[in-house]
Parts: sequence; structure tokens; C-alpha cells
Amino acid sequence: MTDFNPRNAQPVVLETRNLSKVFGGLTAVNAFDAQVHKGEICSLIGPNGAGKTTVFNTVTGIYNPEKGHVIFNGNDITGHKPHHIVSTGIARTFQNIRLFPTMTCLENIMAGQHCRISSGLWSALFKSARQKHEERETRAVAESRIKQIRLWDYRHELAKNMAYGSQRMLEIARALATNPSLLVLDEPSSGLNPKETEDLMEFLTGLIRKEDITILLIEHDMNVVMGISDWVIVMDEGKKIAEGHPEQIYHNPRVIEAYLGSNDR
Amino acid sequence: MIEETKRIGMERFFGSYQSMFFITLTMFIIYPFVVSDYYIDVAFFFGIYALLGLSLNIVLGEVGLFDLGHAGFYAIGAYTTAILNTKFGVPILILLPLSAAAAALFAYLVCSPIIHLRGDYLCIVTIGMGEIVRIALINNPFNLTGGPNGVYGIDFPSFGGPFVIDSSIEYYFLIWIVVALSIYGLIRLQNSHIGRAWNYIREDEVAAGASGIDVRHYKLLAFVLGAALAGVAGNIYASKLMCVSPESFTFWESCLMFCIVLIGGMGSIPGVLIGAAFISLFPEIFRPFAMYRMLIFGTVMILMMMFRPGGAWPRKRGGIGFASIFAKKDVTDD
Amino acid sequence: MKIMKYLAMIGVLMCICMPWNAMAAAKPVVIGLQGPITGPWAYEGQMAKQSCEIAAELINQKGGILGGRMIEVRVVDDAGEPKTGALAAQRLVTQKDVVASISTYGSSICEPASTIYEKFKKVNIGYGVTAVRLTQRGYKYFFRTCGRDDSQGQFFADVVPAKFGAKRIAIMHDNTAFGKGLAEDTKRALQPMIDDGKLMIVYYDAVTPGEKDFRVTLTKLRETKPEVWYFTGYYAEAALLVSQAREIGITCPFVGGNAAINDEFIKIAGLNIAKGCYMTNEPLPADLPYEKAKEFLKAYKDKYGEIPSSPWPIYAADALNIIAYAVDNTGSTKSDVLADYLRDKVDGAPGITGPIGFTEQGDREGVPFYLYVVDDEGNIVVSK
Amino acid sequence: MDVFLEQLINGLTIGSFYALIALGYSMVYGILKLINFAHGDFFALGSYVGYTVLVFGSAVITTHFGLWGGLMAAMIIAAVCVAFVGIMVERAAYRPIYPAGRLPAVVSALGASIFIQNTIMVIWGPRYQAYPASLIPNIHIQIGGLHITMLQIVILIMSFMLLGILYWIIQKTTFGAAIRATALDKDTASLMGVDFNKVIFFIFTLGPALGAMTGVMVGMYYRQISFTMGWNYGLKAFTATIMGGIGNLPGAMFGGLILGVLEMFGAAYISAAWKDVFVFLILILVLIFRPTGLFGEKVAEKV
Repeated sequence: MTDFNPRNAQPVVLETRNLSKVFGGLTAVNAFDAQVHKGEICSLIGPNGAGKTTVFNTVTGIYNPEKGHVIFNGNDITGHKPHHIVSTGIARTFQNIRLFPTMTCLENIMAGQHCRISSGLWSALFKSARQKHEERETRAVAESRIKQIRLWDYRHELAKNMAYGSQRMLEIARALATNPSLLVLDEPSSGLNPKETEDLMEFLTGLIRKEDITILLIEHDMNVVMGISDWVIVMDEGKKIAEGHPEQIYHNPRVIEAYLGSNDR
Repeated sequence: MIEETKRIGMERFFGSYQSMFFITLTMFIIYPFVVSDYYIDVAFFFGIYALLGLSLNIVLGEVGLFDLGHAGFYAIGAYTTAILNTKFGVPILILLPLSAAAAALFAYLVCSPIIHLRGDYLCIVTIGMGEIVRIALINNPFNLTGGPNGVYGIDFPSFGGPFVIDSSIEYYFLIWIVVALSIYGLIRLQNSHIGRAWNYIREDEVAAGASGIDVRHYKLLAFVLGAALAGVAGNIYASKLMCVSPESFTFWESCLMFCIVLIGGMGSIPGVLIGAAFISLFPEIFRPFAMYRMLIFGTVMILMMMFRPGGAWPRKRGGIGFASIFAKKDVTDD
Repeated sequence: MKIMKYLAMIGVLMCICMPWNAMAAAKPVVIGLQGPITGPWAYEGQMAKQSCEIAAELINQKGGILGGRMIEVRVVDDAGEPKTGALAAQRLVTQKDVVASISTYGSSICEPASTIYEKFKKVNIGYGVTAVRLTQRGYKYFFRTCGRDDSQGQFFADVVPAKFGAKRIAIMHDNTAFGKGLAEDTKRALQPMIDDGKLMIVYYDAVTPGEKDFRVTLTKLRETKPEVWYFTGYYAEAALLVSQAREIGITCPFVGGNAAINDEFIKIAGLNIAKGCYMTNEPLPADLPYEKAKEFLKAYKDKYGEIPSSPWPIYAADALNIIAYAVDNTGSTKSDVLADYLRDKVDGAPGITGPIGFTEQGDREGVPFYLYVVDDEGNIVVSK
Repeated sequence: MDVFLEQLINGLTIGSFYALIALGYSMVYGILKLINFAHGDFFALGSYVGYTVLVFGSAVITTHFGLWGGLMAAMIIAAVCVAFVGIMVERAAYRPIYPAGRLPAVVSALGASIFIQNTIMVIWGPRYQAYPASLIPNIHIQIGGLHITMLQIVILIMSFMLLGILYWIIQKTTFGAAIRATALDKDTASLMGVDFNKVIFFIFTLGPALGAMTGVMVGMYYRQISFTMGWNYGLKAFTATIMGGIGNLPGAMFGGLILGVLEMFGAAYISAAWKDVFVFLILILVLIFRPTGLFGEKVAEKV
């Protein structure tokens, strides 16, 4: 599989080695190896049930893999607790939106800052200087993020009252509030209309330029994948079947077969 | 435009709120001097139930953990005070923090292995824990708890030498000062990252974990703090009644605490005060109806849930909360 | 504003409890009665209320006391729970016209209540509280008309093993303040005989009150092959225990504590099982030889159709009688005068349960115990 | 050896009562996820209604129906009355509170429980009532060292029979499928044409009726009833349902039996005083290793 221009030369941010996860009899992910380089938008695509979300959940600590390792910035985070993984710098969103419904948008985003707070119970009770500083810091980060997604006017609104598109952006803003170095998005464009998808793509590419962040994406919408990803990995039935630049993947026979099914089978 | 209307609304509201607060405060201070001892004691037990309600509110109201065994911590606090005071003569006021610590330690040890349980499964385990504590108290292990007769001869708290708290009025102020301090502390927590972390966990545990919150740690913290406050209530209750017996810490007591938080409003401190008022004052007011008292009590509980499922004074979401009265500047404004 | 409405609600709630003290009626002598009108022991509380009202009526019919002043019984419910017990005591103590009060059924409820009466220097007489410690606190104003656990325990040790020639004793209690206290005192009374090897306790355990099925515990009891079996709990559990014990083949004689056997016991267990069951008990109302007892029981039976099914309500009535007797003889309603009179001057005063006198600490003097048995026709008679 | 066997039978008898109450309980609990504290009091109400039927109808029963007929009559009348009360309680206390979620419903259930408990006290008085011994057949059977009464056998048989019928209704009939569908997802089920009111009507008649029948059986077997007995039987039913696994009817049944046997082990081999502590410790251990009960299916958190 020749690739005519090499992948960018940045160091590897995230690597999975021989990762496999089994549910009951079903092997959802089977010896999956992948690398994500710093500063790129890498998309993970494949038909439904290919095991994409399972890889996500294993990387972000929701599931424990039976075999294999997840290496992030050189250290092995296999099987760590989700909140620990977030503090090391991986932030994620969910396929179906999981916000804090009866809390305000601002409070939702402030949740992301939580792992950056070090003051404990006593400093909260006696309002120590450090705690006050961290509170202001949390508020400032959250306010900047909410302005970034242009929902400033709704900051006191309850999350459950927001439109679907705004809720998607809120979830991304919450993930960004953890100051991650790797942003993991699970089908961010699902349920968005074309205009919103357009804004999303623009937002993500802007993010890559402005902040030193890497994005790993699960996506079904091909023009998002082709539009903004620097590297694409294709999965089918738990295994990696192809990887390369978007154009290569677009014409790769095995990918087409995986998606559309070949006529001779 | 939304910006402006919100600010004006808060100014007017903020002003009236504070004046209302001071009226209630003065009433609380005058009350014991105008009524007979019986009504002071009724207000004392109102204070005890307020403290217990606040302690359960942390676990049930803030974090949404289904705890129906909170009387166990209340019992641990009361018996720690009773045993250490009668057997080793430790003064009561020193026992206040000690019994809080004992209840908190017990909560930590008991809840650590079961904190991962969800909803009804956690509920039955807390019921089990409460019953285990009560039955252990009755069975008098190592001859410590005095069995069904309980422990008696607990002396009064004293600040050394002459100044001893023993009259109803002094107890009234003791409990309500402790309640006021707890409310102040709880409001601080509600406004801090800890309070928010609890609420995130109540809203969606998985999302909270994925946003970087150590769910297990904060759940345990809620149980430990709730148990500590219940332990303090146990200490004051024990020294007031001068004896403790297992009858005061039954499963029904846990249910009453549960009703206080639900009827008042989950996570809302003024709501818990109203809930405690209802639970403690109602039986006394309807005492003359003796046989039918409980019938009315049951009916009113159903009606309360029917018309105010969110509680008498539900916690305000969306910026304006009771908390704002204490914060110098408005909490969620820029 | 909605919020102000709620704050006002708290204020209103507080005012509702503003004092509407009953106007102190000049004429009648008011005696307080505190008892479990509601709660698990509601039946005991209501019988005590009825007994006291009957006793007051009898005295009032004879012209009352202090030259014609009527007696009024003011009843307060303490729901059989320590917290409400303390509150009920507080309620009676703060009503100035209450001369003295008859305080409650259940040792752990009487404990906090008697402390409050002591603080406010109010005479209070317990009627259903047998825990030994209540009179060991050196209280000046606390008395009790019922006996104590240790005297009943001693009576069991003296009479029962000898009567049945039993070497292997089984003791079972129900983990209540009363039941466990009596069991422990009986064990202490049997200790000398155990030390010199005359007998041994083969079974000592509790059952949980409110349970229905004791077969498992009774099978374990049967394996220890006891020669006499002493149960110190209440009649509800006693009836279940005996009927299930006979069903699984325990034949040794059953002896109950003084709350175990009454006509409820016979009704539940059925006559053929209740027959031949023994009980260590203070003199039962039915066969109280005293003239005052017959008069009281007749009045009670006329009004309620049956006599009280347990000894405690009778002690409550006697508490009322002795207060009235003390007020009448001292001519005053001051607590200190009454307390001294009751402690020193009263011995052999006429009472339903026999002559009433109090020891230095306030215990009832000379409460005799009899060994009762249920005969073939189902009435409880003193066994030879 | 036969002592162990006898103790086992004792345990199973208690267990069968717990199983029956747990089944009636989990009819409501499994479907509405409503912790129905009032269920214990339906049980107590049933035993009191049965008591009244036996006492007032004793002349009729002994002449025409004979002992067993009398007991059947008592059970059926009790079941009908309590079922009616069940419907009223559901309409008055639970229906308005469904939208408010589960926690307010628990407070309402506590209120209903106190209400029923005190209604019984007001109507029948606080005293312990005794089932008339003359009307209850007590035939002892002795096999070797084993002492069993006819009543014990009848109750065991009846319990399993009732459990069987209910299992058949729930698992095999289409209406049973509708009930199970409503248990899993109320809204989707109603979209599929399942009439929620019919299901509620069925649950709130069958659940309390089953509780009432068990109440009569307990009254028959132990011959003594009190108005407060509903409370701790209700708690036992809740424990048994959880041990079996929520929403799993056969699970509740086995949970009840296991609870009875555990209590037997606790009382026989440790001490009667620590029996309940032993049972709750076992329950907590079970839940630590199987967080959804013995037979509850392990629901993976769908993320």
C-alpha cells in the first residue's frame, strides 16, 4: 500500500497495540493497532458495528481491554479510570449527548475544568486564596469556551432547554474545558443539518490551527471525513482494514467493499 | 436585552430576600424567651431533624444517592458519645467532633466496598447497614451498648467549670447554632467545585467521570460528610436526653429523614428546613388527635408529593439560588 | 413574592405552637398520665388510660379528696419512644395545675421522662418499668408501683427448679428492655446454684420481637433437652413459641415471665396448648383478695366488658390511688411534701394490688410473687 | 441429620411466605420500579379481612364448606377486598406522582403505608387478633424425627402453585408479554398498542391480592396477627426481590426462598439474636459481587 506523501512527521500522540475487547462471545475489537500523530485530525471510519465506539471507550477508560495496550504520550494508560485518563489529557464526547440536563450551560462547561482543580474540602469550606483563584480560573476558562461556541447569551439557560445543535457544541466545549492535548469526538456531526456541519468542520480546523491539539474523530458523514481529516483509519469487524490519506482511502477497493459489500460475495 | 432584565430582577429580589432573612433570624432568637419549656423542646427536636435532614441532603439531595439507612450514622454518633462519656468520662463537647469523626470513619469503612452500586441496589444495602447497626446495638456486643436498655447517665456539655448547658433554652441555642454553622458550610460547598461535582454525579455519572470527576471519591466524600453531620446530631441528642436506646434509631427514623429531604426539596437547604419543620412539628400539633394523628400524617405526605413533587421549596436552577444571599457578589454573574 | 410566602410559612408554623395553655381550672386536682396511646404498645397504653379513669371515678364518687375536690386525669401520648417520652414529660411538667404524674410503660421511655420530672421537682410514679437501674439514680421524686426484675428473677430461682426437680434450665428472652432485664436477673439469681453444680443453663438466647416463625430456634432448643423452659418476653411471642414448641415435640414445662401469660395468650395458643403453662407473676387482678381490687375490677368490667389482660394497667390505677391518698392525707399538692410523705409515711396504704409502701429509693415494698398455672378450664390460678 | 432436614423445611416454609409476598411486591416493583412500601400493609389488611370472614362466617363455614372450604373463602374474599383497596391506593397515591419520578413516589408509598396501617388499627383496634384455633385444621405428621404439620405442606404446595400460575401468565401469555414490555419501557410499550391502564389495573389487582392471600395464610399458620406486622414483612419482600434481581419475577420467588433458608441458617447455627444481621451481610456480599442481584441480568451501561 504505497502512500505518495508521508504522514506528517510529528511524534505519535496516541498508539494502540494489539488492542482487543470481547463482549460475551463477540470479539468487538480484534488486535487493533493504530497511531495518531500530533496536530492532525485523524478519522476512524467503518460500517456500523465495526467496533469504532468500542475502541473509543477502551481508549477513554470506560471499558477494560482483554488484550493489548493504549499508549498516550509514551505512558501506558490501559485500563486506567476515565477521570484519570481525562487528567492526563484525553477529552471525549459521546455518540448520544450526555450533558447535565438541569444545570446551566456555564456549569456544564465548568465540569471540564474540574480535573485541573487541586484544592480540597477544607480550602472549599474556608474559601482559601487558592480555592478562590481556582474558582475564578474555572469560570474564566468556561466563559472563554462558551464565547468560542457563541452561546454566551444562553449561559444561564438549562442545558436541557437548548437546541440539539447547541447541545452538541456544548459537549465539545465541555471536553475542551479540560485543556486536553487529544480531543476524541464520537460522531459529532450526527443529527446536525448541513449548515451546522459546515460550522463544525470550520470550528475543528480552526481549533487545530489555533491550539496545539490533536483530534481523533469517528464519523459517518463522508464529506466531513474527506473534508477535514489528515489521516483516515478504516475498521471492519473489529480489525483495521486500511489506513491512509483521505484520497487514498476514497479509492481503496477493500474500503468500498467493506462499506457497500462486493457484488460477488 | 436579556442581560438587562436579569440584573434588575435580581436586585429587587436580592434586597427583599435579605430583609426576610433577618426577620426570621430575630424571630428565632426571641422565640425561646416567650414560650414555655415544652415549646422550646419541640423547637429543639425541630433543630435535630433539621440537622439530620441537612446531613441526608448531602447524600440524597446533592449526589442523588438513594440512602435509606442514615439513622445508622445518627446512632453511631449518639452511642459513641454515650459510651465514651459514661465509661471514660470524656467531656461532651470534646465528643462532638469525636462522634462526628466516628460516624464519618464508619461511613467510609462501610461504604467503600458498596459505593459502586446504583439506585435501588444501593438503597437496600443502606437499609441493611442501618438494620445491622440497630440490631448490633440491641445485642450488646462486648457489653458496650447496654443492649435494649441502652446507655444512661450521660452528662451535660460544659465549657469547663460553672458554665454548663442543661436548660432547654441553652440546648435550643446549641442545636440551632450548630445548624446555622452547618448551613453556612453547606452553602459554601454548594458554591464550590465540590458542590458542582456532586451535582454532576447526580445528573449523569458516566458523563461526570468522562469530564474528569473522580466519581467514587466524591460519592464517598458525600457519605462521610453526611455521616459526620448525623454524628453531631447524635451527640447533641444523646446529651439532651441523657440516655440513648435503640428505639430511637429504627428504620422508620431513616424514612422520616428521607421524607424531610423529599418533602422539602432535594438539594435545597431552605426546603430541608421546611421538611424538618413538617416532620417534627406535625405530630406535636396534631397530638390531641392521638389515634387519627398518623392517618392525617400519611395523607398529608401523599398530598405533598402530589402537589409539590419537587418539594416545598425546590432548589432554584439557572442562576438565582438561595446561595446568593450569602455570597458577596452574585454567584453566577460575571 | 413566592419566596416571601414560604418564609412567612415558617413563621406561622412557629406561632402555631404558641402557648394555648389550658386555663388552670381552679377546682379539680389534676394528675398527669403519660403512656403509649399509639405505637406498638398502644394496647397497654389504652388499658392504662381506662384503668386510671376508672380509679379517678371511684374516688370522685366517694366525694373526691381535700374536702370535695374532684380528680381529673390528663393523658399525654408518648407513642412508646424515648424522644416523644421526653416531650410528653415536658408537656405535663410545664402545666402548672398538674400535681403529679403517672409516668409510662417501658423502661427506656421512662428514663428520659423521669429525668425531666426530677429537674422540675415533680413527683412521678412509673407503672410499667421494671428495670432495676431506674431507682439507683438517687432521684427524690421517682417512685414505682410495680415490682423489679431482680425480685422476680430471685423468685424463679427459689421456686421453679425445686418444683420441677429440673437440672437443665433454658432461658429465652425477646431483646426488649423488660425481657432481657428479667432474663439477666434470673441468670444472676441462678448463678449460686450453677456454681455448686446443682443445675446448669443449657440454652440462653433471644428471639426477635414481631417475628412469627420460631421453629428454627425451637428446634435448636429441643436439641439441648431442657427440663424447664423460662420465657421472659411478652404474651404475643409467648403464645407463638408454646404452640410451635408443642408441635415440634418439646414437652418440658413452660414458665413465662409476668407479661407472658394472659387471656390473649390462651386465645392465640388455644386451650389444649395453654393448659399446664406456668407463669411467675405478681398477684393477678382476677384473684386479688383485696377489697379495693374487687371494687375496681367490677367497675372496670361494667364499663369495658372485660378486666385488663395484664398487670401493668392495675399498677397505673394504684399509682393514681396512692397520689390521691398522699394529697388527701398531707392536705397539700406541693411536690416536696408529697415526695417525703410517700417515701417515709406511706406503708400499708390500701391499694388494688395490695398494701402500698415505698423503699428509700422509691421501689415498691413487698411485692409478692406467685407461680401461676393455666388450669383445664383456661383460667389462671395460683399453682400449689 | 434429620434435624438439618427439619430445619430446612422450617426455613423453606418461612421462605415460601417471603417468596409469595416478594412476588406480589415485584409485580408492582418490577413494572413500575416503584418501591411499594404499602405492599406489606396490603398483606396485613388481607390477614385482618380473612380474620373477620372466619370469625363472622364461622357458623356457616363449619356447617356447609368445612374447614378447608372456609379457608378458601377467607382467602378469596380477602384477595378481592384488598385488590379493590390496591386500585384505590394506586389511583389516589401513585397515579398523580408517576410523572414526578421515582423518589417522590417512595414518599407517597410511605404515606400510604402509614395510612393503611393506622386504618387497620382504627377499625380492628390495636390488640393482637387471633385466628380462631377451632377453624384451623392442625394435623401433625411425624416421619422419623421429622415433625411437619399438614398446614405446612398445604402452604408449600399453594405457594408453588400460585408462583407457577403467575409465572405462566407473565412468561407465556401475550398479556404477560405486554406486562414485561411495560416493565422494560413504558412509553415504547404504549406506542406499540399496550394499554398502560389495563396493565396497571392488572398489576394493582394481582399484586395486592397475592399479598392478601399470603396474609390469610400467615394468619392461618401462625394464628396471630397484629396491625404492625405488615412493615417488617414488606421490608423482607423488598430484600428478597433485590436479592433475586429487580424486574425478574422468578428471581423474586427464589430470592424469597433463599432469604427464608438464610434466616434459618442464621438462627440455627449462629444465634437467633444475630439472624437478621447475618441475612443482610449475605445480601451485601451478593450485591458486591453481582451488582444486579442473583438472577438479575447484567445490564452493561450503554455509552
